Amino acid sequence: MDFLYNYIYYIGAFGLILIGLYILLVKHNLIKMIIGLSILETGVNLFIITLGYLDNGTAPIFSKENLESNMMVDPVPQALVLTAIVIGLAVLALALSLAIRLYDSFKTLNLKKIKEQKW
Amino acid sequence: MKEITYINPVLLIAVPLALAFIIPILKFVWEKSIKWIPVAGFLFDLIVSITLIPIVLQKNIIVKIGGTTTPFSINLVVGPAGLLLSIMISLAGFLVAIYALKYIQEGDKTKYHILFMLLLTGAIGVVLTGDIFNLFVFFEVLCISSYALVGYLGNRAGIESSIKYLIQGSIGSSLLLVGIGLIYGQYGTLNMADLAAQIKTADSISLFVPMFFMITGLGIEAAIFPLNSWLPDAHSSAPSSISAVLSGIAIEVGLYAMMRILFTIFAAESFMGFLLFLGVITLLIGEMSAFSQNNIKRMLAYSSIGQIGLIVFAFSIATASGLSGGFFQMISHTLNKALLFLATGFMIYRTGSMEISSFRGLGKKMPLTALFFTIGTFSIIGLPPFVGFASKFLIFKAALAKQELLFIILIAVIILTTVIEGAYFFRIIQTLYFKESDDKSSKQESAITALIPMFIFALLILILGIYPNWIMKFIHSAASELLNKMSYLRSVLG
Amino acid sequence: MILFYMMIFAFVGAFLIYFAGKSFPRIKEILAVVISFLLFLFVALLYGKDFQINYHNFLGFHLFLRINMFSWLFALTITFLGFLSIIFSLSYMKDKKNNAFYYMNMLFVNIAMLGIVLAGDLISFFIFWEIMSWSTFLLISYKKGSALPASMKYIIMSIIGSLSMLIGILYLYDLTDTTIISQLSHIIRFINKGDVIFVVILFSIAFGIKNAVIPFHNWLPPAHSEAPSPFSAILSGILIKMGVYGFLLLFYVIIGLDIIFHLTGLTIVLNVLAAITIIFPTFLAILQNDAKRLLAWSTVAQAGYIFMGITYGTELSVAGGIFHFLNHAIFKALMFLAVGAIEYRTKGIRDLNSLGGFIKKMPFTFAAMLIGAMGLIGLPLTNGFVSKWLIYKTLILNGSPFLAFAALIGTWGTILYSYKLIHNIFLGQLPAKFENIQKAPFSMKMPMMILSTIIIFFGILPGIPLQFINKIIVSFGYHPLNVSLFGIVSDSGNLNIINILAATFVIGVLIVLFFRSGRKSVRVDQYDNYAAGSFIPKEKYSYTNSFYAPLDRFLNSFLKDYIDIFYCKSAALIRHFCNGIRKIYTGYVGSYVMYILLFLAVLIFVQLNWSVF
Amino acid sequence: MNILLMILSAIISLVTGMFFLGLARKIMAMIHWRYGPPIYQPLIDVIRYFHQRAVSHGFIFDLGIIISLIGSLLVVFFLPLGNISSFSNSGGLLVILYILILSPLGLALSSGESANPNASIGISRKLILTLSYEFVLIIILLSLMSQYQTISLQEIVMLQARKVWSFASWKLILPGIAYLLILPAMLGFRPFEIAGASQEISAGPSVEFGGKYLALNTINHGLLHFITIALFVNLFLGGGDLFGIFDSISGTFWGSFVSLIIFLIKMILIFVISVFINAVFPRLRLEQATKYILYYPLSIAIVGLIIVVAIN
Repeated sequence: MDFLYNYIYYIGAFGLILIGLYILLVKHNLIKMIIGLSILETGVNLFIITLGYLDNGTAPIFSKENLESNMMVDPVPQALVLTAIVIGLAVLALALSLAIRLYDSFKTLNLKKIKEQKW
Repeated sequence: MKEITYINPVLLIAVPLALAFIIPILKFVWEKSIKWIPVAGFLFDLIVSITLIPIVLQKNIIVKIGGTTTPFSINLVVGPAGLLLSIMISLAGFLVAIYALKYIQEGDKTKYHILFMLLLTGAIGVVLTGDIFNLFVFFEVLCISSYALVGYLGNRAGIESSIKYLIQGSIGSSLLLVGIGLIYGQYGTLNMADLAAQIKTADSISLFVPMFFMITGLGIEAAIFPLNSWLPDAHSSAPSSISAVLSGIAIEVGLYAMMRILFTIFAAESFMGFLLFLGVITLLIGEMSAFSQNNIKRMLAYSSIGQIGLIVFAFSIATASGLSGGFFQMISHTLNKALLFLATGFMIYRTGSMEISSFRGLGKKMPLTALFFTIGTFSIIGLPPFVGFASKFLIFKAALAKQELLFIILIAVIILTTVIEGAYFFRIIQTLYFKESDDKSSKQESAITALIPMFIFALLILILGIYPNWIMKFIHSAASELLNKMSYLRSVLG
Repeated sequence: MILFYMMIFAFVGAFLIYFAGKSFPRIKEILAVVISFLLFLFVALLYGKDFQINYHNFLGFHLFLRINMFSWLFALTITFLGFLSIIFSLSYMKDKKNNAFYYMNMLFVNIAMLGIVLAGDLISFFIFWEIMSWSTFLLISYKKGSALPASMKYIIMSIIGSLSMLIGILYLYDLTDTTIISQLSHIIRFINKGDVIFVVILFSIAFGIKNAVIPFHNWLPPAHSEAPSPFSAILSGILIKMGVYGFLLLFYVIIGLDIIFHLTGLTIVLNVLAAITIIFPTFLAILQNDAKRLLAWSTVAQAGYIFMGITYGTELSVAGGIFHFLNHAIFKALMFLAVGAIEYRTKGIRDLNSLGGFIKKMPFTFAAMLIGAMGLIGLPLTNGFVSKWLIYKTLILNGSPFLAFAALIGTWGTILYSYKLIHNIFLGQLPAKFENIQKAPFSMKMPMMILSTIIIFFGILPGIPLQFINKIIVSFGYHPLNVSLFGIVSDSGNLNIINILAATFVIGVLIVLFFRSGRKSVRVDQYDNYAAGSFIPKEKYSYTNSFYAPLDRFLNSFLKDYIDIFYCKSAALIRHFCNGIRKIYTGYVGSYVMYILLFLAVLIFVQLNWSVF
Repeated sequence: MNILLMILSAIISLVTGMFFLGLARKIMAMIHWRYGPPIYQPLIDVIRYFHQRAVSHGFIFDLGIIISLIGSLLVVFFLPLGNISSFSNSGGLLVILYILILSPLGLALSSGESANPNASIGISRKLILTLSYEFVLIIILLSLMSQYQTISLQEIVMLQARKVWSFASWKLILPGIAYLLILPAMLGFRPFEIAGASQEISAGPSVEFGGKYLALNTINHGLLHFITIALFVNLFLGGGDLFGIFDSISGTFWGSFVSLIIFLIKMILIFVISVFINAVFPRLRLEQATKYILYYPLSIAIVGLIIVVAIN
């Protein structure tokens, strides 16, 4: 139980990553794959947040007199994740807009049927 | 110590970035001028980069952003290796931007120019940064703009390739981010020099797992063998000017990032033996796949895979001469492949087809374009007196200097691939010059703005092929910078 | 620096031809002739010089040009034949489009070959070698159509060869730390035997491919037959002899006599290859029906003689090999030019089965071809005789009768195919469609005349070229031959051409007088023939067709170019395999994702389990 | 002196050649139970031909036959006839091998220009046949040259003469047998009368020859008989030497004379045997002849060469 307690966030994060990868690997539908990508990115973000997360930690702002630095949550991962989320959003938007164009051109979103570019 | 004044290298990134976002504003003011913005931006970068050369050859330039002392600030490290690539990027950017003046006729040109500038800005950021998270960010800038540019034409092939590229690329960046996270979790720093100082040698598994994640993530962009499936699609579907940049710059930047991480952060000597094979396999697969292609851009794309394999091989030799060979091969590949794609672009424009067989008799109809194409192919095969010969020569020399049987065998494989390469490239030459076309229409050369960059590329190929010594000093210092972890550390951490 | 300026001049000249040709069509021909003649003059004036200069620094390697007797002889041959074949091209290329390109490449090839023989270090040797390769490729492709696969074959073989040479050069560099030929020859003795053999093998692949030694010969027949004829002359006369030059350079200058012939088995292997290279191509040449292809196979066979000479390693054989190189360059060039003249007048027909009777129409070309063929066979009083005699003699006296057998039987095969060539083109019936064939133009006759004269001249006075060759073999470390103006004196059988000449002359005069004293004969038409009362059909069939039919039937069943078939099969196999390889890019993203994940998983798995890295 | 010897050997060879032609006809007639022509008949024929009108097909038609005759006569100078030899020192056997080429080549050029189908067929056959027996001949000569380590025919003859019997070395027996087996082919006798098959292709290469051309051709023919057999006698039968009986007078004029006589007698013997073979065998087809030569004489000769080389 201790293990689970200590590492629950990591497990969750990697669980999400694996789910995302699984979707990308198995699903044929582009929308589903984009959802998979999104889950994958969420997992990664969660993982990075977890790196700096401290139970009952405070924000890394010296707002009170008696705050020690080891009680604070590491701010860097949060900054990273903010950036990553923005990037993820951009990718997601691009992917979805491409999906629309793809459907216009091919009349399907099943990537198994869209194999003009090969070999 | 006397301070030497120089232009702040931050401008290398800041100026094109700013210009990129000026474009949409400018669109409302003076629409005709927007296509000149990239030209101006990269000309500026090129000039600044070149003026930085003498300074960088003496010592690395460290630029700190965000105040405080080194490990905790975001910094740029302009070493010879980074500067070399940034010169290549701005040169290619400048020339391809000139090319695009006439070449880009359809679609929303504003978007094209913005994305084009972002792509190369991202690339310059990647090679100059000293921080792995910044590396990731710039990488994403590069990747996202290239996803979009691949689909720029909006045709079936472009959209399909773009979405496939996006899926694989996103997985790659996620994996890279996981790797960065794992590293950060262990060492609590993102500065490359600081990381390198803490990681003396890569031995524990806790180091290898992040390393593998990062290699896989970057490997997708660098197009190493099993990770390069996006490349032939993307490079063949993009507009030719973009293909030139993707082939000549993007994958090499990916490779550079990978090598920077391997050499500087992890110092993973033992991993190099594996990369050696991976490089040769990449080379083999790339050239073999290109062999029986009928689509010229696909063929060139596969050939890029092969060239990347050769560069990986050269870097994995992990000696100063091997790295010099690798850098030289990067330069030669940038010049060759950019030239080939640019020439191909107008040839396709002229014939309306990407099939090699439709290029019959183009040697007569577009003599200069065909001539430049021929120079590019000769160089990429490695025939003297072109630059490709010098770079292959250096790689062979470095590999043989190891004096091991393994290297002789690997070189035999490389020779085989060169033969295959020769076979398919010479076939195109024959098609261009020695096959009669059915179409009897008159001579129609490429646009002059396309010929100028091609001419400059061809001239550089020839000049660097005859006088490779001119850049050897620079390349040597780039190689020693990448190879010598300690001096990098000292220069950054002080 | 004169050498360097000469090369620069030549390269600039070549470009000038191309660009001048675009605007002033007439000038390019004059320029080409003048430049090639000036090159010849420069080289001729360099006689007796011996020096080397550093002209460039390439990636830390110092590049040298040097001249000595050895390279002078080769350089002279190159520039001389280059000059003649450019003159020949004047009319051959007259009505072809795009001939500025042709002249430029022609000069490129010549300059590159000049560079090869003048190279003073291996790097510049290699660079010029490659320039030669690609410019040759462009020239072979020039005639389009079936020339394209031929040039592909050429360039692929050539790339293989030159890359293996590059590896050899770099390997040698690692061992000796130098690529300068004059230094290498001193350092090489400190290298162990195994490395030397390895280097020799690597270089031999390159030189063997150029020299068309048997397992590497298959590019030659198609390339020679498809190239424009003046270039075929160059190709056959000197370009493939760059392999010879390379072998000589490697064996005698770089490695040196005292080492190369103590490498166990090496010379035996090379000699046996040479013997095979003499016999099989000779008989394949008999089977050919394309004039140029026949000559091409003959080139392979003659290259075998040269190769035999230079790898056998006695002073006689080396001298014979070098002399035969010179002779072969002359008579084979002559024969290619003669066939070129025929090809020019018949608008590209060179099928032996459809020609015939040209002696009446083109007597000068016939004479040239006859003299060339006599030289090729090696009849006394032509140059080919002396060089072959030297090779045979040393083979017999040094106890290699089987090699001598190969060489001698090769000569008989040579007679068969030479006669077939002459008969099927010039003798026999003249087909009606060639009734109005013109004589060869003067610009074709002149080179042929010069070459024919040289054949006879060297045949009667072999002492003159042999004196130069003597100097070369002395520089290799051999004892000089005892050369007189008319032949060679040695204790185991002399050669004295003057006797033969005098006897021939006297007998000839007597017989002619005798012949003239008989009743005068009447000239008759070609159809005025005796046929035992039966009717001789005209136009129905040409009995030049399948001239050696019984031999063809006999040989065809088992004599094929198996090596070529083997190469073509393996090329097809590789192509098939390559086609299969690219199927891994399936087009489905799921599988691509799988590759990525598999790669990552395998890396982690391997490291976790075995800690490889 | 040398010039005198040359003239002498030319005359001897011409006369002997003519004599051989006559002899062949006479012997054949006798085998056929006829009287046959007188033995000097060929000479008469030559003189007669010489005054007949001839047709010519062109310059090479004339030149070829002259070249052919020059070639034949040149070879004679290189052959030691008994002790007489004029050109022994000018290149040796290798030169002989090469000059031997001249004669058929000249003939081939000449008849090639005649544009007669029969001639073309004849030349083609002759060259192929020559190629096949040349395989054997070269090996035989190589065996000898390897055995004695010289390329000079004169020296070979001298070395053999010092031995008691000409087949002095048992190693040379096999090459000798091989030579005997190809001798009819070299002479153009049946069963190898393939090139000049008179019934089938109207005497092949010489079909268009009339008048003085035929005269020269006949002389040439005689000379070729002479050369072929003289070569054999020189190589295997010790030339003009007979068991060394006349060694005491060697070097003198009489010694030379006796050796010449012995040489000629040996030649006649061999020739007569060849004519007998000619008389009893039918003509082979070209393929059969080639196969025969490449199977039996060639294998014998190769074995002989291997023995020589192995023992040396």
